[in-house]
Amino acid sequence: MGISSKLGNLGVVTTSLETAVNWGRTGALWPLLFGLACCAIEMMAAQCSNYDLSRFGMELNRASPRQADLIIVAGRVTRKMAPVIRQLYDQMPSPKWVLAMGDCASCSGVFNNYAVVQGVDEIIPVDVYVAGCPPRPEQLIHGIMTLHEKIRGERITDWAS
Amino acid sequence: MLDSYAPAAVLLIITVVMCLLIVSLSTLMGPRRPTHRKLEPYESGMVPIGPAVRRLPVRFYLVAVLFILFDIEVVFFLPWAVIARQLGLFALVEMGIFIGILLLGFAYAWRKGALEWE
Amino acid sequence: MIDMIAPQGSEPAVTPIGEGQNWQGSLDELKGMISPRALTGETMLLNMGPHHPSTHGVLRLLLELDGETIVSCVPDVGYLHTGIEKNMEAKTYTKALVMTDRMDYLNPLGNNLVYCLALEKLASLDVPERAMIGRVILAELTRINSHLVWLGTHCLDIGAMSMMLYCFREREEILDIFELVSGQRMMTSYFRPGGLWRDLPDEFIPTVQAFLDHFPKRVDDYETILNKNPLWIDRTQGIGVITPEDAIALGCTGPVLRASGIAHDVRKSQPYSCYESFDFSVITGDHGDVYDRFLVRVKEMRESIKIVQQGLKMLRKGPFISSNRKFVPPPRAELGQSMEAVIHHFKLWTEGFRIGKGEVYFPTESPRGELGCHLIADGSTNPYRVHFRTPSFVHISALPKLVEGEMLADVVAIIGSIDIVLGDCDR
Amino acid sequence: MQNLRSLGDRVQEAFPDAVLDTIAFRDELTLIIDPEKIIEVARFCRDTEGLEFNLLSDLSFVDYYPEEPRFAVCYHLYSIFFRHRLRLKVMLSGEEPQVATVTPIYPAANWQEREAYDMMGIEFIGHPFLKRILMPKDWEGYPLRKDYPLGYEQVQFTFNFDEVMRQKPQAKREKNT
Repeated sequence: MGISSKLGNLGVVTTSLETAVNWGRTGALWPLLFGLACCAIEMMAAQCSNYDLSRFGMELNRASPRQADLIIVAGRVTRKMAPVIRQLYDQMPSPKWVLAMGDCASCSGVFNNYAVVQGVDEIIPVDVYVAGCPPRPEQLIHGIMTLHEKIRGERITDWAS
Repeated sequence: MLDSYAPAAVLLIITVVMCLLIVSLSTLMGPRRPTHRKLEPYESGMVPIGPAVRRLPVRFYLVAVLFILFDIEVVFFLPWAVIARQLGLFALVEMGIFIGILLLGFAYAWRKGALEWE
Repeated sequence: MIDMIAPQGSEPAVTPIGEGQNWQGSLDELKGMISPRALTGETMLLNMGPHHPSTHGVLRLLLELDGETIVSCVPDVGYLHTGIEKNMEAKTYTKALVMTDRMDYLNPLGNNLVYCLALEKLASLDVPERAMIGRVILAELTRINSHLVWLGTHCLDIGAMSMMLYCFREREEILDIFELVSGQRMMTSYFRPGGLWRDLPDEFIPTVQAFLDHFPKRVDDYETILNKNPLWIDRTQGIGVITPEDAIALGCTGPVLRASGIAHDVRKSQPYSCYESFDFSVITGDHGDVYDRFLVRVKEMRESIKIVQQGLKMLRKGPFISSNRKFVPPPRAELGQSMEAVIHHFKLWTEGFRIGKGEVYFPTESPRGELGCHLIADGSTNPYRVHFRTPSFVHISALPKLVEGEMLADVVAIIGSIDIVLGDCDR
Repeated sequence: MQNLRSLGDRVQEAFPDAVLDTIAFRDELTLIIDPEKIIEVARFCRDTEGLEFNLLSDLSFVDYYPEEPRFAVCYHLYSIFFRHRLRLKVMLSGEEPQVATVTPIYPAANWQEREAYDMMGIEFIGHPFLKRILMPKDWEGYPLRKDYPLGYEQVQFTFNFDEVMRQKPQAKREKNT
């Protein structure tokens, strides 16, 4: 199954196909509407008129995981919320990325106690960590830019095995 | 006479081919990784309660039927509206009668309380 | 490591309600809360769950639906419980202040204020005039900030998309003022026990004055868009009605209580931080429905503008923090001259200050309702117990009474109208 | 402060044996109430003419770990009309902390009592739905008790990566399931 097993590595054909597909994917990354805590308010501010995430084709926050490509974990992940996040991540279609926004999602920041999962990477694989508590909207946009670079660098074997 | 329809035909063919191409390529080429959790119905992140197929109250059916009725009415407007000017007064009166009858139906449904939810 | 908690394809480690095939059996624990018709499958049980666009955070409502009308509703909170109170017991008084910012993240300065006021009352610490007025100005700006986010998201939930963009545009100006004053947009931690962290900069008064000049016109725009808008009126009038007696019995406070006609405002009834020297009126509604709560909050924004305007006039030059060296570290310049300053500096920054045995409950008026801090000290450097009375927790407990009998689409309007923040509710 | 003290005396006269102690501190009045009599005192405070404490503004709970009457439940009552505040405090034993629920008198206490049960394991007799509210359903232990560890986790560096990984709650849960 998958392109590379069928066509094998055709050199320039697959690489140009890769760049085309990767370019298409960074064009309109639809984030899952998933705000947990304070970083969600900064994410909303980033999407509103002053910082305008729509410039990167991201203005449509999809509420259902079936139509989302990117899950921005904006806020602290608690023990009770962990299975829900795992369920949401599993229900997203395959080309999916995770952006851990803020210290609480990256390493549970200020809260080092019984109730908070120490970093969302204990539950789901994270692609980009954005520091800050809460990170300024520009920091979030910078995080999304690094995610775009990461997507452009993906090889065909990564996703079409 | 037929050649005036040629552009429409070309457009039709292109769209059909494009759609088939997209759908077939993704089903054939795309990797399949079904997991139990991915196939579960999505219920705001929780494990769904109860069977997905449930008995729905009849009021939904009533609302649906009323919608289809008046939607079809609008479909009849379209061809008439395109050439209404050439057809002149006669077509206008005829369409007026058509709308009147349907308005009667609408008033009846309203009076009977079909539009109220309870 | 990634698949530690729930490897791909297996069940979540913590089984939520409704797990397993015989879903009727797993609902026996909800015996008293849902009607027996749910078990026979006659009414439908639906999770308006933790991940939902209109629950203003991670609130989960287990709704029992008969068609479109709601038979019963069981709210399930705790999805954002970060154990702030337990964490504060492990930190010194000054360090614990940082935790209060993250509790109600739409009203960070309000949380700082209630913690600092409780602490100052417990340690009977004096606060200079300039600090008190500065606190009132910034607390009222936070109230406007929180009401703007409420208005934006409430209208977005009901369908008025452009309101969100207008409100967040104004909010950016307030966040610039917070950044000018404390260096951080939201989590400012600007109020310290004894006064303010740093003096208000000179550009503070002109910037706030500039904001106050054009903001009232913006509130007029909101009112012209929404007040007589037939769509808005149909979606909000007569929905989610709560009578004054029920509101008091269920513990509602703030705009929810005032919209039902009871003029209870902690700033007026038990004034703190020199609120008594400001004159503003308490807005009340009369029906107690979603529309009245909307009107009360929008008019409250105008009252806050008046308060900030008076505050700017009353602001005088003077000390911005108390000079009681037992609790407040001395300014940097003084360290060069006096030995005691170095001792105080060293003691306060290494060990922190101690407060004798005592117990205090201090209520304040947050944008959502009465925010109280029950602080207990036992003579050590850490607070022995901090309990926050948060309005969102009480308003969500009152939600079933508001929601039963309404249509499913109105639940969205009602949740928006009681203005809940889940960080405030779960602490 | 004076009329607050007079309120305290009125409650004292009405229930001489129920009010064990009164504490006036920083213009606040605390009445220590006998756990069995809390319902009558609360009903008295809410319904009598001059008191009318109609708003239960807060129900907070404290764990004085080493001392014997270990747990304390504080009812902060507020009268909207008279604008004064009172705290009724109930001291409970450490082994089985039980007190009658005041939900029939103040429905606002419903959730706050559930939080007290969830966080400190204080039983409220007669509560309609006494279940965990903030913690997950199957959580063992009561987090806000003084003898419950904070759950602090060391910072993971390369040298202590594995043993910190072993102490993570998920790892423990995976082991015994």
